[in-house]
This record gives sequence, C-alpha cells and structure tokens, in this order.
Amino acid sequence: MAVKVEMSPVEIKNKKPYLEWGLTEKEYDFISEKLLERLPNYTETGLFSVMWSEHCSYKKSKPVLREFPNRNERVLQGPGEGAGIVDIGDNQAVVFKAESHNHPSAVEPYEGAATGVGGIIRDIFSMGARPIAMLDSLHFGEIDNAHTRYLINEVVAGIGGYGNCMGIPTVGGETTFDECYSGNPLVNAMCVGIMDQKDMQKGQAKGVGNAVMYVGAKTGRDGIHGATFASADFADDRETQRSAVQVGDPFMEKLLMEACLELTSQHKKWLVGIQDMGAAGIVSSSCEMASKAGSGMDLTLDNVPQRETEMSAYEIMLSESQERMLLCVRAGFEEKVKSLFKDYGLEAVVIGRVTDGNDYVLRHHGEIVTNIPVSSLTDDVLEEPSEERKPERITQAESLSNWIPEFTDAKEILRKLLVQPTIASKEIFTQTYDSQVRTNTVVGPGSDAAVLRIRRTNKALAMTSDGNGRFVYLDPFVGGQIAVLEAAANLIASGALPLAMTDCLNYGDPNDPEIYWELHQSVLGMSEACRVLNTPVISGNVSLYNENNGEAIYPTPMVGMVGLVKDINKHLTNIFKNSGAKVFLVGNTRADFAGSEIQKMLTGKISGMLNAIDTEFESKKLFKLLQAIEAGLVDSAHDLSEGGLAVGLVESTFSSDVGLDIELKTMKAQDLFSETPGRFVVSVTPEKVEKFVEIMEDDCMEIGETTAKQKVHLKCQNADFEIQVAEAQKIWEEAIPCLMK
Amino acid sequence: MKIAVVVFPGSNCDIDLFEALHTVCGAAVEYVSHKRDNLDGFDAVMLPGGFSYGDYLRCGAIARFSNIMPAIVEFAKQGKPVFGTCNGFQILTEAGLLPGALKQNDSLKFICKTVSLTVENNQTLFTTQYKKKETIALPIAHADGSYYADEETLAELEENHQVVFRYAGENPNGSLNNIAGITNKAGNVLGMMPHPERAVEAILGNLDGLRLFKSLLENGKVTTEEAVR
Amino acid sequence: MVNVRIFVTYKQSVFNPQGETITDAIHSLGFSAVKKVNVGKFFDLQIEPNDKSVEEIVSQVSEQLLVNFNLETYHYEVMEEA
Amino acid sequence: MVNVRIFVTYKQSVFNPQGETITDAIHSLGFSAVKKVNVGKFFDLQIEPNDKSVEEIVSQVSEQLLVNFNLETYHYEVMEEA
Ligand SMILES: Nc1ncnc2c1ncn2[C@@H]1O[C@H](COP(=O)(O)OP(=O)(O)O)[C@@H](O)[C@H]1O
Ligand SMILES: [Mg+2]
Repeated sequence: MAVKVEMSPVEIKNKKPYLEWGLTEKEYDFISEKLLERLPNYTETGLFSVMWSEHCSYKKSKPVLREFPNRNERVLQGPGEGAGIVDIGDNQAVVFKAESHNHPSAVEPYEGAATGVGGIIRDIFSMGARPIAMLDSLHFGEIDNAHTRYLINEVVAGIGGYGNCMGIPTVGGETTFDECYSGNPLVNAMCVGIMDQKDMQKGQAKGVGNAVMYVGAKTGRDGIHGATFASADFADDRETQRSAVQVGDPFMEKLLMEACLELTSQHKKWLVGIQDMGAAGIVSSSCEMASKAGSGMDLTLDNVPQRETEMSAYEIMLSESQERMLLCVRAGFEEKVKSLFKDYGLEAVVIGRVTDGNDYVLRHHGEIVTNIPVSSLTDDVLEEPSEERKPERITQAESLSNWIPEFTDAKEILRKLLVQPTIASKEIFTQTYDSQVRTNTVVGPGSDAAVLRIRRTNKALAMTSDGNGRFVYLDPFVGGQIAVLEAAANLIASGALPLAMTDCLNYGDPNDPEIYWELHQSVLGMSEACRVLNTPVISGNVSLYNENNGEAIYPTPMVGMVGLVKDINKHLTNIFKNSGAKVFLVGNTRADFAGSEIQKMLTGKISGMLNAIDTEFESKKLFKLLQAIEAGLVDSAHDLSEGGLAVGLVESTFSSDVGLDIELKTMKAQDLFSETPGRFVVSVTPEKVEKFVEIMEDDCMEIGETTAKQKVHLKCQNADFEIQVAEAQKIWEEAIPCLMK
Repeated sequence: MKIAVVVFPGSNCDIDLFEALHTVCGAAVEYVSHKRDNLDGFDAVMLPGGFSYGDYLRCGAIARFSNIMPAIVEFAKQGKPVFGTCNGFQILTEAGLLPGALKQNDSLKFICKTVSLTVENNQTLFTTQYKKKETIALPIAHADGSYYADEETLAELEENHQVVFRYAGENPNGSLNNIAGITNKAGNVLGMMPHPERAVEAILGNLDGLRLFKSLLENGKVTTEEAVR
Repeated sequence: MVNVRIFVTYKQSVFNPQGETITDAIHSLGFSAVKKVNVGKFFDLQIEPNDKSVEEIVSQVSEQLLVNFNLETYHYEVMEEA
Repeated sequence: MVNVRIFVTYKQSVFNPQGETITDAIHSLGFSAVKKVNVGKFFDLQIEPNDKSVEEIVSQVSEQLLVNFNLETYHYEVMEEA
C-alpha cells in the first residue's frame, strides 16, 4: 500500500478535508484561532475531528443529557466512566451500561453486532467488574423481504457469536419490527457485571512518569472514521483490498478479559487506571484518561503494535481495531504487567508516559506529530445550541379524537395479535444465545425480566431492556415516561426492586428541530419517571442520525434497568404455577389505543395522542405490588404491554399446566386490547388473597381463576370465547419462524 | 477423590464444572492450566465446555496440542476417569480418545435449549445412579454437536454399549444414531454434548445432571476395573 | 455441465484471527518452515447453463449470496469437464 | 518461498448441511442452472523449506492439524512463485 502524502496545515486550511471528517468550518477556525493559535497539522486535525464528533463529545446531546438524574444513595459511579456502578450491599456492586452499534450493523450486520457486544463488555470489565450477563435491544423493519431477513439473521448471529464465545450469557432483550427501521436497524447491547467494591477502577492516567501501556489486539486500519462513516462509502469498495469494517475476535477478548480481571482484582498496586479503546481508539482512551487526572501525556506511536504496514500517525490514532485496552501502570511495575499478560498469550507494551501539565504529545518516526493541550480534545468542544420545534403531526393529532378499535370477533383479533411479530415468540432468536453459561441464570429469555442469582448470597439481580418507539413518536414526553415505567414494571413483576438504569438514545438527525424536540421531550419524560421511581441514569449512549432514505426512525430510547431481588426464593416468572389460584388485574384500564399493536394491525399505521401519566400514582402502585411479592403473597406476575390484557393472560398460560376462567364484568371487548401502561396480571393462591388485597387496596381487581383445563375462557360485557392453550401457543411460537423462511 | 478441571484458553464452562463438583457435590476440585504437563495427584479429569482457541480451525482441534494433553492421554490409558462436555467432548474426539467427530449442527446455528435424553448405559462410572432407559432432560448449548462416525465405528459403538446418552424425541443437531454421549471402549472416558453441570441445582430448575457427578464420586472410590460392568 | 470453483477470501486489510491462531499452532507443532497461513473457503458449483452464461451466473450468485463484499473478495476458475 | 494451497473437503459419504442450504438459497434466488454446490475450505501456506521437503511439511501439517480424517479429506497444489 502506497504511503499517502499528507496535506500540509496550509493545504488543510484551504482544501478543508475536515468537512468530510465531520468537523465544521466554525469548529476548525475556533481550533486554529482560539485553541492552538496556529494551524493544526494533518494528524491533529484528524484527532479533533473524531474527538469533537457527536459520538465522542456529545456536543449535541449534552444539554439534554443534563436533565437525567444520576445520583442517589446507592450510586457509586455515575456517568463519566466506562460504566455506572451501584451498591447492592455486602460490599458488592453491580455495573452496567448499554451501547448502540446501529450504523456498523446496517453496513455489516454480523460484525457490527458482534463488535457492539465486544465493546460493551470491555466497558464493564474495564471498571474491574466480571461481566455476568448481556441483553440486546433490536429493532428491524417488517419481516417481508429478503434483506430484512438477512439483517435479522446476521445481527442475531453476531450477538450470539460474540457472547457465546466469551461465555457471557445473553439473558434478555427485546426485538420489535416496524417499517421505519428497515434501512436502519437498531442494535443496542447492554452488559451487566458484578464486582467487589474494593476492586473499582477508573479510566485515569495520573502520576508523572507512570507508564501508558497498550494491551490486546494489534492495530490495523479498521474502523477509521467509524464514527462518521456512511454506507455509501462501501458501495464502490468491491474490487479493492481495503475494508474499514471492524472484525471482532471474541477469543482474544476472552483472554483480555481474564487477564484484566486478574490485574484489577489481584494486583491493584500495579495499576493506576484502565480504559477500553472504543470509538476513536487510542486517541479517545488516552486523552480521556489524561483529562480525568489532569495530566499530560507523551506517546510514541512506533511502539503501538501494528498488523498492517506503513500506518500513518493519523491511522494509528484513529483506528477502531477491536479488543484493545489502555492501562496506566505505576512506574516500575511494567515488567510485572507484561508478564501477567504474557501468561494469557497477550502482549502488553509501554507506548508512553504520563507527564506534568496539559500537553498531549505524539511522536512518530522520530518526529513530534502532535502537540496540543489535552483539554482541547476533551473539554473545549463547542456546544452548539440546537433549535427545537414541536412537529406538525403532533399539533394536528392534539385536535383530533383518538381512534377506537371496532370489531365483532374478539377471538379472531386475539389470534391475529398473537402472530404479530412484535408479540410472537422470539425463541427462534434467543435459543441461538447461550443464556445459561456460568450457571447463574435463574430466569432467562422469555419472562418479563431475566433473573441471575449472585453466588454465595441469597440475592439475585433482575434485568431488562425496553423501548417503544411508537409511543415516543406519538408523544415523546409520555412515551419517555412509559419507557422507564415499563422497564421498572418488568423488574417488579420479577420480584426485584429497581435500582438504576442505563439508556441508548436512538434518534434521527438532531439538526432537524423537530427531531431535537423529540429528543429533548422524551429525555424530560424519562427523567421525570426516573426521579419518581428513584432509578437514576448511571450510564448510557447516544446514537443520532438514524435515518432511512431521508426518513428518521421513530425516536427510540432504549431503557436498560437492573433491579435487586432481596430473596431469591421470592423471585417470580410470568407463568401461572397452579390451578385454583385467583387471577387479579393490577392497575386501571383506559382506552389506550394510540400506538398500540391492535391499532397498527387493524389500520396499518399508528396515530393519536397518548393519555397523560401520573407517575407518582403509578410508582405507588408498583411498590405496593413489590411489597406483596416480597411478602410471598404472589404466585406469578406478568406486566402487560403489547397486545394488552388478553395477550398477557394467554401468554401466562404457555408451557404451564393450567388454563383460565376469566370474567371481566366492567370491560368491553375492545378493552381487552388496550395498552394502558403500568398494569399486571398476577395469580394468588386463595388463602393469600385477603392479605394481597389488603396491600393492593383498590389497585387490583379479581378477574377469575386458573383452572386445570388446558384452555382460556374469556368473558366480558360483549364477548365470550374460549381458546385452547396449545393452539394459542402453537401459532405464537410458529409465527416468526414462518416469516423467516 | 480429587478432580482436575482443565482450563484451556477460551474455556468458559470451567467455573460451571467447578461449582457443580465443589459447591454442590462437595468434591475436591482444582483448576489445572493447559500449560501443565502432568496430572499427578488427581483421580479424575474433566474437560469443560467453551471455545478453546476460539474454535478456530475446528472445535477442539488446537486444544489437542496443548501441553496438558499427553498427560490426559496417559491418564485415560491408565483407565482413570476422563470426562468432557461440549467443547470437552470435541477435544476428546480430536485427540483420538473417543471415536468419531462432531460437525456443524444441521440447522447451521448455535442452539441453546433443554433436550430429552435416554440413558442407554447405566453401567459406566458416570451413570450408575441413573436407571437404564430412563429419560432425563439436560441443556445443550453448541453450534457443532452433530456426532459423526463411519458405519463401522457406529456399529462397534452400539455393540460395545458405548453409546451412553441418546437424544429422545427431537434430534437437535443431526447426530447419527441420535448420539449425545459416548464412552471409549474401556468405559473410562465419557464425552457428551449436553451440559450436566448446568442441571445440578433446584434454583436453576433442573437436577437431572447431578447424578452423573454423584455416580463418578461414588464409583471413584472403587477401582475402575470393578466399576466398568 | 460446467464445474466452477469459486474462491472466497478475506480482503487483505481485514483482520483474520483464524490465520494467526493456526499459524501459531503449526509453529508449536515444530513446523517453523511455515511462515504464514491464510484461510479461505471455496464453493464448487455444477452449472447447466441455460439462458445465462456461466460467467453471469457465477458473478451474480457470488455477489448476491456467496461473498460478503464488506470483508471478502473472490475469484473463480472453470474446472475440467465433470 | 513456496506457496501451497491445501484444499479440505468433507468426504463424500459425510453429509454437509452447508452445501444443501446454499443450493436451496441459490435456487430461491432464481438460479435453477446451478445443480449442485459443494463447500470446502482452503489454507494457503507460505513455506520456506528447511530440512524437510515441501511435501513432507504439507502432508504432516495436514494430517496432524488441518484435516480431521473422520470427516474430511484433502489435496494440495503448489502455486506459482510468490
Ligand atoms: N444517554 C446517556 N445517558 C446517560 N449517560 C450517558 C448517555 N450517553 C452517554 N452517557 C455517558 O457519557 C459517558 C461517555 O459515553 P460513551 O462515549 O458512550 O462511552 P464509551 O467511551 O465507553 O463508548 C459514559 O459515562 C456514558 O455513560
Ligand atoms: Mg413485560
């Protein structure tokens, strides 16, 4: 490969290559006139362009992210590190974060998804935590064409391929389908880890003279400008030998993880800080580590292990090769660290030192190729005020009355809902994930939340990831509230106290004022719900510019939430356990059809306004239910979401031995399919009913009982029908496999 | 009885075996690195599931050349108990300690679920606590678990009662003769794709794997010769 | 009937961990003479050309199905008669 | 430096699910002219022969590592000079 002759600073000023790398003219001028007071050279311009990208700097979303509450009595580490950390007692802590890999997955779905998983796992073990579980949140187009099927197959295979090999169980997540995601699938991955609090690490490089060490895979030219690349770049790439796609090597990462965990748990004296190399590789990890400690840094790029020849400083610094970590090692312990990694077959190399002051100095081939203040990369980013405007469609919807379903055959509606891809069984995907490795998975994919026991304690962690772009699209504020509420409801249905949350904010182009308004409003809605539920946002990720042929996706915030089950024996699943139990509906049912599954099914689109939500009221109800569950009064609990009560009831009979006899005296047939949030179906053995009702008061309504017959009998004011459990389960299970053929 | 759980680069069910044997069954267990060259002091050796060496080339193909392998081969020759699950089974076939090979599942996909198995031989060191022809349920989690051997080998396996576990009902991966687990001729080496170590605790919903480890721990007290048939 | 062999390899710049792991294994077996290993796959197609030429079929099948151009590249050879 | 390409395929008696799946996929793309697909892998070795001949090295590496004779068989070709 020929060495490219790099443009001189003056040529850069005149030819403006930085525009293509994502830097605006205004930013470039600010950098050269105010920050450096000289023209940046080629390498430096590259560094600014990635560090000032939205992906690394959050320059667009920062003002909005400040809305999130991120502290409470349990939070040990909030946003700002690889992942957030929450106290779970016994000197242990849970660590988690979510990350999006939407754009890479649209281009190369297998590797895009796989490297997304690899990246989020590194964020967790870089905190000193042992990753114990993965969750994924996937949104695709409708399964009616070969390309979508290809994307689904490859993304799912990529997530499984990486997690399975790492030996980290993938225990939960969500998969939805909607036309708006067809060219721009959303691939969000969340990793949860557990640690002893004494092992907590930070991504910092302090102490003049301490070593900066590089460990893991060699650096290649992959993923350069990963933050800004577009699929169009690849169309003409067929004939070339070049590829910017990052390829994951989970085997390497497994070794890296075990070695790093040995270092962080057993050799704390050797280590000052540790951070993974994610987006924008060496540059972002090194300058962030220096910035957090208020240090300078001096790196010699010739020492960076490289697997391609003649890489320029620019390429070395911007490469997004996977499976690499950066360490700050106390001077004098370099050899010890090297030999630890060597034991795992890995090479650790000193690439530089921590220095006094604020200078970020890079050397290559005997020359200084960069000399700029650390803070210019990390702190001086120009935050640009964004314009906001309420979309026309919402103003219009406010003046119209909401759609109400009309139908005659409720049973037929139920059958049709059960085969809607967003409702139907996802087992065809989840069974390609090893959900049990490490033998802690008490509840795997399929229930409301996954539950993992914590060995040698009586506790467990529950975890879920949820999002519903349709609601957020119709009403960002209420949709944001619902996203958080739904995640909390999933945890509570499993018997867990919600602790904290992470998020991935997936939106369109933020320069569009309407999209920015959606982002802002939905974050306000989420924040409000978080405050009320006391679930601070401890980590997260933003993915903007999700567009498909110029059309934005639905604004789709993914909420990942983790909860604590105090007594593992009290955890619940959504499946009825015994016949003869009383069935209760918790929560009131309103006419909530805007954005519902039945609306989409019957009208082919979504429309209308969402009803306002009283989160204080919802929260009280949720915690009452948790109290009842923790008191051992409840046999099973299922929170109601897509498809509403009828779907929830039927789902809770699947793979059980029981049927149902339900009478809803106050409801009409359409109410069976309303999607009012904050509701649950729970079963209670008769002798516990009195105590249960005492706690729940009028937040619950007895609606029938479980029977020994394998059928569901549903009766309301204007409908009365039966459906065999086996039949319902069969169509629900076969729907997606059939579409995927 | 002291048991070695061998850890290869990329093993990931090592902890599951360890916990099943140690925490659940109370056995003396130690992790043994692939770099070690002997199994002195051990009475049984177990090869865990996972992705040794990334499963690059073929599953188990590279692990077979690790430092510890000659010791395992020698251990097996002496008639001492050797057990491999999932990737461990693949390594045992690659090393020639068990006949045949494991190829990609017919579905071409990784599959993780609980399957039904028939216990075909309850006279091995590992299965005396099961009933013959008993149906049990164990989890599987693999992409390459389709057992293959040529006809002659298959006939021999059947004739010598070396097929210990067979998939009952649905065959999840295309294994010939529905084979899920086999022993060597002497009966002291067992390889199986299902994961008994994932089914030893009530809290995880399945106890069917427990008796495998209990059988071994009980039979380990007597000499191998006596325990085999 | 025409027999075609399509060779698919990773592009040169794409990181291919398999090759390195296999090289290491070969070295640990003592074959230091082997300096480098690359791994690829091939597809043998039996084609009975109809309205389309063999070239057309091969290039279309490769591009639509067999080759992932993000990472891979291919070439093919027509083999002797079956 | 000698470049050798080692071809590894399943033995004919061994069912290779990949081949069938790919054939089906090709047909569903409308290429009925493709009658049969076989899949294999190949290894390109760069060898600098020392005390052993290239044949010895190739056959030993294949037999000890690259090929599983329960399922697979192989042959190799010496390629043009690098
Ligand atoms: N939507 C969000 N909500 C809360 N915190 C966020 C959000 N997005 C980013 N953060 C926080 O900002 C920091 C930087 O995030 P990011 O650049 O994605 O991390 P990484 O460098 O590991 O990829 C992290 O601490 C992250 O948790
Ligand atoms: Mg739910």
